[in-house]
Amino acid sequence: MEVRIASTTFDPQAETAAFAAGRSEMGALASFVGLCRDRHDGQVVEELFLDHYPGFTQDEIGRICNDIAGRFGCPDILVIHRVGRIMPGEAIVLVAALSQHRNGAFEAVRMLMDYLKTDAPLWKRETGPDGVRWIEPRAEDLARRAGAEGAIV
Amino acid sequence: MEVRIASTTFDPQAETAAFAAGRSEMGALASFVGLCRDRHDGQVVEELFLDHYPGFTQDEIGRICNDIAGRFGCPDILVIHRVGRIMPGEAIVLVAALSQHRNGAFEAVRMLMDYLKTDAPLWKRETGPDGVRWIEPRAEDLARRAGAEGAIV
Amino acid sequence: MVRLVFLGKFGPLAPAALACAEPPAAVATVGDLRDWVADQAPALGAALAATPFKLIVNHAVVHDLTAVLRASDEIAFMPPMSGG
Amino acid sequence: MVRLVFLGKFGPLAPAALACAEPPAAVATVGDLRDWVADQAPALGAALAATPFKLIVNHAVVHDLTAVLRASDEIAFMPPMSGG
Repeated sequence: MEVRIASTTFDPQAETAAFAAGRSEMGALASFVGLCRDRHDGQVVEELFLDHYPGFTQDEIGRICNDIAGRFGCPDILVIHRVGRIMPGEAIVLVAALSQHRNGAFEAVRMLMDYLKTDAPLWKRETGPDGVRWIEPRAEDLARRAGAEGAIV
Repeated sequence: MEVRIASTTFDPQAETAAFAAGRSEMGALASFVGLCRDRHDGQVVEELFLDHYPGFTQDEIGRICNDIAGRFGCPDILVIHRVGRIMPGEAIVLVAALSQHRNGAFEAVRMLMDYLKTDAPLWKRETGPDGVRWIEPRAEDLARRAGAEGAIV
Repeated sequence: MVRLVFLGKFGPLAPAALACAEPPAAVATVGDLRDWVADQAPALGAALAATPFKLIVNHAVVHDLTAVLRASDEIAFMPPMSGG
Repeated sequence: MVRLVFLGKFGPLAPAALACAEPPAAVATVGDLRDWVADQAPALGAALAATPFKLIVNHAVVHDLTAVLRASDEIAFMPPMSGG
């Protein structure tokens, strides 16, 4: 179980490969990478900035990770989340989970991403041609949280 | 959209990296790797063998891929499926999908894996200390198919 | 002559000679072919009797066993699948 | 003295001097602190009034605004979150 807050770029596929290496008792590896897009709602994105609360952010994500790992039978979960300045094309977040069968790994990754989008102590700011704006959770994301069975709120 | 039948080992993370490279209009990359375990239902697995129907197998997976890509708004999906002899620890299957938002990529990967487990023209044989046995879909996999909304059967 | 493909667990049970088969003229339909194949190799016949399987003619699933065979058709016998 | 942390959009609105603040003795509770902070910087006060936010005291969420402040507490002001 590892939660890492990264202030510089990382290689999600290399991290995933290292995470899964040598785990031949595991049959399923699910992963998700959130990438910085160059457009958002039709507007050009020049860069993102992600604010976090040092110490607290990592501890909170770790606490949720442990909870989800137990619920879905995923002994290993990796979360890497960028903070600071992020450019289009760069990875913002990686979530990877190993489990014996695919269902546990899928569910763990999906629920962690839902959590990270709406409830993790992170704050996203976009810079575009019209200046900066702080992003709040999309209505779709909040609806997913409200509708999720056993969701963490 | 690419479906590849691979008769030798492949590196799922390197393939995923190449698949996602330079797609900065996409915000979400979901992927799943099915790995050959060294145990199955408590029995040692010495090797797997996957049979396929040359031509037909690839065409069928491609047809389902296109269908799922359209339904979930995933313009790009990559499927690599091993056939032939596979050793524990090796990747059997990689499914990766890019989309603008995470929901489409998650759903596409998940539905493709459900399809591959139960309805793709592939046949899995395990070799262990007690000899060989052909694997048929798990009851859990068939139940997932039966319960899936809009599942492809 | 028809080409026959035996997939998954059917493969090891099918004699190699069945890959390119010359069934007698009385074998006119897909259903006839299935019965004729079962007679050629008892172990294969037993597996076909014990297993739900699909018949694929020229890469298309055939449900109608009265479909007429044509020379150079390719017919595949597919047991339950298990990929991923 | 208390340590104050302003996260997300609150950060740029908070004067640097608020990071280590010495509120007057009358500021006894978390609720008092919130009101006092709003008075120190009008733009921050307006944002706090317009935004649902959480108060975190020593890394634990506090819902009870009558909770008593102690010297060297760390209080964070967290607007709605958006990660991933």
